[in-house]
Amino acid sequence: MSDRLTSLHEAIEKVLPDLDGVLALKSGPGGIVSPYLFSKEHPEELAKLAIWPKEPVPDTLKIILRAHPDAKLAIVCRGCEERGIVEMFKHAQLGLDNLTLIGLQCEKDEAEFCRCAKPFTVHAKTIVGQPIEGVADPLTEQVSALSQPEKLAFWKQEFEHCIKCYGCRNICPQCFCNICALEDEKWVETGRLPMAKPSMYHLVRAMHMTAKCVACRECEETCPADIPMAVHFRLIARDVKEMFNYETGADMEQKPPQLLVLEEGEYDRTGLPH
Amino acid sequence: MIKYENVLTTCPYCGTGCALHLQVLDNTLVGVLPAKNHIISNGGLCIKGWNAHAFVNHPDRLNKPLIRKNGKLKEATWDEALKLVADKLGAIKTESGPDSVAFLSSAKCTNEENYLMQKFARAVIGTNNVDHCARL
Amino acid sequence: MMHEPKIIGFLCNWCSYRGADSAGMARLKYPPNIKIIRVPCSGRISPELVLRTFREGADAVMVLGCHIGDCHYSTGNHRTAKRMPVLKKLLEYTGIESERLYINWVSAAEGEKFATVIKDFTEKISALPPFVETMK
Amino acid sequence: MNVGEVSAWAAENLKDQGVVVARDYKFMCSSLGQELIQKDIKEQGLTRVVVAACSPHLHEATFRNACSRAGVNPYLFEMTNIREQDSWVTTDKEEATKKAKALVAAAVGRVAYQKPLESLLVPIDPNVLVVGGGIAGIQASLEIANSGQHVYLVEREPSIGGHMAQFDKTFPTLDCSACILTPKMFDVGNHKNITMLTWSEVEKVEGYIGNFTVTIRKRARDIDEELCTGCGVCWEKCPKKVLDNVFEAGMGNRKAVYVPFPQAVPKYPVIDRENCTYYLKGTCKACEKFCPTGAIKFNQEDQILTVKVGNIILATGYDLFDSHRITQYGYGRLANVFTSLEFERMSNSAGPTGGKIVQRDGKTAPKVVGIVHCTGSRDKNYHEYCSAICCMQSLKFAHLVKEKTGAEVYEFYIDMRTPAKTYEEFYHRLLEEGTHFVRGKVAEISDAVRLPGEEGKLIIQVEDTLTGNQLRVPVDMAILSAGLESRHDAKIVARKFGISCSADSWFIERHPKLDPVATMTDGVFVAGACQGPKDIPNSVAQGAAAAARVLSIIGQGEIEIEAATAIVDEVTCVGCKQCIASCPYQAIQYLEDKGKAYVQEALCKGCGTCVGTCLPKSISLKHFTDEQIVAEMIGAMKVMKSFELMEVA
Repeated sequence: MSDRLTSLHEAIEKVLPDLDGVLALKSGPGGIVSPYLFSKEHPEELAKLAIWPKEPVPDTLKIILRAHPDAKLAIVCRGCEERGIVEMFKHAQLGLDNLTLIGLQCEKDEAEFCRCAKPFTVHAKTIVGQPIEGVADPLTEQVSALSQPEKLAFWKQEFEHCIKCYGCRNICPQCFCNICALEDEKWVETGRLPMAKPSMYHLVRAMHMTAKCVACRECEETCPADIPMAVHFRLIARDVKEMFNYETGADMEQKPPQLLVLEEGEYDRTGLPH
Repeated sequence: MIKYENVLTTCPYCGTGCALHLQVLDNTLVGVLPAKNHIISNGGLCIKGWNAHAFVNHPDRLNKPLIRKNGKLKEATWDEALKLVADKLGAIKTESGPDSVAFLSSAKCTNEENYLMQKFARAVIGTNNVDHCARL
Repeated sequence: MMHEPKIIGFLCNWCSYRGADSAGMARLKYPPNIKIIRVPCSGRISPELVLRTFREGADAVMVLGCHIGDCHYSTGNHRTAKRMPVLKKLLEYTGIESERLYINWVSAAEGEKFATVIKDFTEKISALPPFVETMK
Repeated sequence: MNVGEVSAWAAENLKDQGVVVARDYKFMCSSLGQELIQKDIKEQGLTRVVVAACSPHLHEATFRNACSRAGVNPYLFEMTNIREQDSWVTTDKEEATKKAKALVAAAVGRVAYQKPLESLLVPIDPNVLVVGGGIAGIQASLEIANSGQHVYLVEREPSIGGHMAQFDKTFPTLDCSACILTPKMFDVGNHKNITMLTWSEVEKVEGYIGNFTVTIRKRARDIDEELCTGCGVCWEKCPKKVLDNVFEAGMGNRKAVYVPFPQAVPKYPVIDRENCTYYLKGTCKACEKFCPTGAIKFNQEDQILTVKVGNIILATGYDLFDSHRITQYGYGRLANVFTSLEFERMSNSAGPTGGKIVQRDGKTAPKVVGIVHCTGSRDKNYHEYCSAICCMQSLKFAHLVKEKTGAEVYEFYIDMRTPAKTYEEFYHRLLEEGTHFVRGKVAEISDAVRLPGEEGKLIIQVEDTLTGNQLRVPVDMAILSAGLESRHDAKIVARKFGISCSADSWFIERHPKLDPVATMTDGVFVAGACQGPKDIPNSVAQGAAAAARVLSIIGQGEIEIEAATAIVDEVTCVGCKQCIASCPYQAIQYLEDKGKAYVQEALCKGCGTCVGTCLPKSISLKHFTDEQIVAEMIGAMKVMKSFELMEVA
């Protein structure tokens, strides 16, 4: 058992008796990992505690909390998952009063797998593992360095592979709407494959990820066509940071910028005409 | 006690054999999660797999056979239904010969079910008209 | 390659639409390519509407509102100023010419500005290939 | 454009869109045209009407009413603009015709999705809030109070009166400012229908036309208003002298307990806690000791009042341009450079010099005086606009200087603007009085001597643009005719009341010509200089005009509010609260029990910003739904695409 897994085990054991459950990952048949709510009634199940591959636990948390809004839970979350929880909190999708965050710090190979700039938690009081620096995102750099026609060619090719499984939407911790614009004929040609040309599916989704994407890359991971859609989200997140000084998951009080009035100096950074 | 778990299973829709987790909250099926480190589907699913849970408890799902009588569908027992199918198939075979019947099976079925289907076609009805959805 | 571009303009009711009226009252001429859709406030325009307009085959979309500080709804256009630049960036990142989405502020008194803006913009878009062609 | 062709085309090509009849009629807005529409509605059983004509800003209401009279809900009418936005702006006739077809198709596409709407009627609370007790606010308050309605007049300073109370004479009649103002102030103070709240500020405004709830902070005066008789013993006995930067424009002193000027209304003083010895050192209380009625109450607390009103008039006035900003004019550096307000106080017989016009030393009368127009106005570096009052004010100064000191007076002006009744005559009077007029913008005022005769003088450097000569005019005193600018906190106030400011932070009126005192926010009106620079007569006129507008609303008893408001689909709303943050009017509430958003219809102004924000599109704006806008866009696109195909073929 790795050090991190041992520490996590201990951290969960410590809080488990006082809670209705701890949401973490469990190794199942064939070593296949999935989210699981460990309970004080069955502490022995912690023997099957797992940490990799990561799973969209904020989404699972939301499912549990919708049925049990007053449950006292803890969740084992990585940096991206913590950001996901914070953004869901900011969108009134869950409360944090009864929630304990156990921050699991990613290791370098994990961060590199996710091309993650922030593989660490910032809000969790209990920390497991050593926080490390973010890593570069070579793919995003590579795509953003392409010329305009090259970019278009790149994305046309990627989008051509899309089978509209809606997996990217389904797995996203920030896609919690009851109905979805992507299923509305007004915005996306629904029920038709191959994708229309042009199709706005991925662009509508990218716009909906503005100031919302927490860079967990679950969408890319679940995509059967391996479309690197997080590249879009990350480039936009960079702009939102530059223009409006907003980062998802950072400040619990800060509201998404596109909802609010312009602050001093913001207009000048939008590139709009004077 | 709140109970949340994921039950690993295989997608019922086609022959690919994607693995998926059925999300079970308090013994109720609430959703589907792909299985990340599964050798076949590698964390991906298609739109059918993603919605594989949706029909299970759907109010429109048929639980019992229906037989149309006087233009209206009415609930029937399995014995009644099977007898009706057997009678009709027998009648068609007698009237128009075994090759007037075709058998269409599915990649969604198990190997055993598919074996039984072709055996029934060949041995009982007497035709080689057997096909399945994966060729569509 | 020059062509007749198809342009849809979303104009706020209080400033830009009246600005377009002012251009008319002053009999200022501009190309007929733009078809104006009146909305209460530029803040009403969601990115989805712009994207749908492109999907429908528009070569360019204009969003015109009141000058910042002059919004009829006080700060509706602040949201435009924060939403639309992001959409422009997204177009750019996708390799779509971001100039196909044009945002500017035209007051009710600025008929001349309106006519100039439309003239220059139509000319600029004429020089681009038809949007739908580029997406094939 | 060939309108007949458009009409025939629509009848033929838009049949499948539901077009039953298409007509070409030249004067559709005339009563005959309207009757034509009504006849078609009745005879053909029409349920929707589209008119392609001029701008909807001109005649949408006309046609909506026509439809309504024929039994079709006004919101089932759509107007498309083929005149201002097509035939008048398109050179090629054929192109204009094509564009009209696209616009008609768009309107027809849209109208099919339009839904009937009913306007909401809300009762009007007859009470009125007037903010600002200057001459505009005073006039408005009196007009309303005299009609029998109740007014809450809120004033930030200890007394009402505003800038007008500071002036000496008023142009062009040279009436004593105080003499004509103080009776009105007295009337306000004693009016049974006016609740005067001085030393008070509006903290919060909630609600909408007819039903505003206003929170007002009444700052502690440290005076018991019930007991105080205004006898003045307290400020006589107060040992602490304070430089009066507000009323006396820094030219004179007041005490730590004070009324700003003798005729102040109300008569009660305030204790200036920042300067009062008791508050600074803990001892003194001279005022308390000598007060014959025991009205001094130290450590009083601010009161928070909540009042309900149906309409609001903002008359918050202006700030004077800060002349320090133009460093080359030397104000603050060169002793004998005065601002216009300083001059007003000096010239006022109740002012710090007892009405004597003297140099900064307090005794020397000037022999030559230069008056500099457009200080901070008509200048791209400061304010591009004309402050409207400076020319007349400067002429008045010249007259007063001449009258009181016999000094030579130079007026340095860019253009002489005297556009009101008897103003030009006043200018002529000044010309005859021998005032020197130099047309040119002053470049610099300095004390650097270059030529003989300049010693001890201020030298005004200017190009006389009529002769083209550079002049150096030595003067003893320079008066900067400072421009007016919007209040430093105008933007904050505007946001508080839900109205807009121009780039220069003047409040924006609903229409610059036809609706100069209303704002885009129903129930909020503006009067006086807060809307833009103006003189006393115009401020009074606006005060009265705003009062008339308010009274006409009160007279209606109830008022129709916008029907095209936003609405939440509770089934699909996920309660993410994004729309709530994006609403400029705080019109959206969060229903805690349901976890859903809810639009308070009466507060919603129908901008649709929330719709642009809502990701699942659970919120929609009536009359501007996504279906309607998309159908309109598709209508136009289809026609454009079909013409393109024809050209290719």
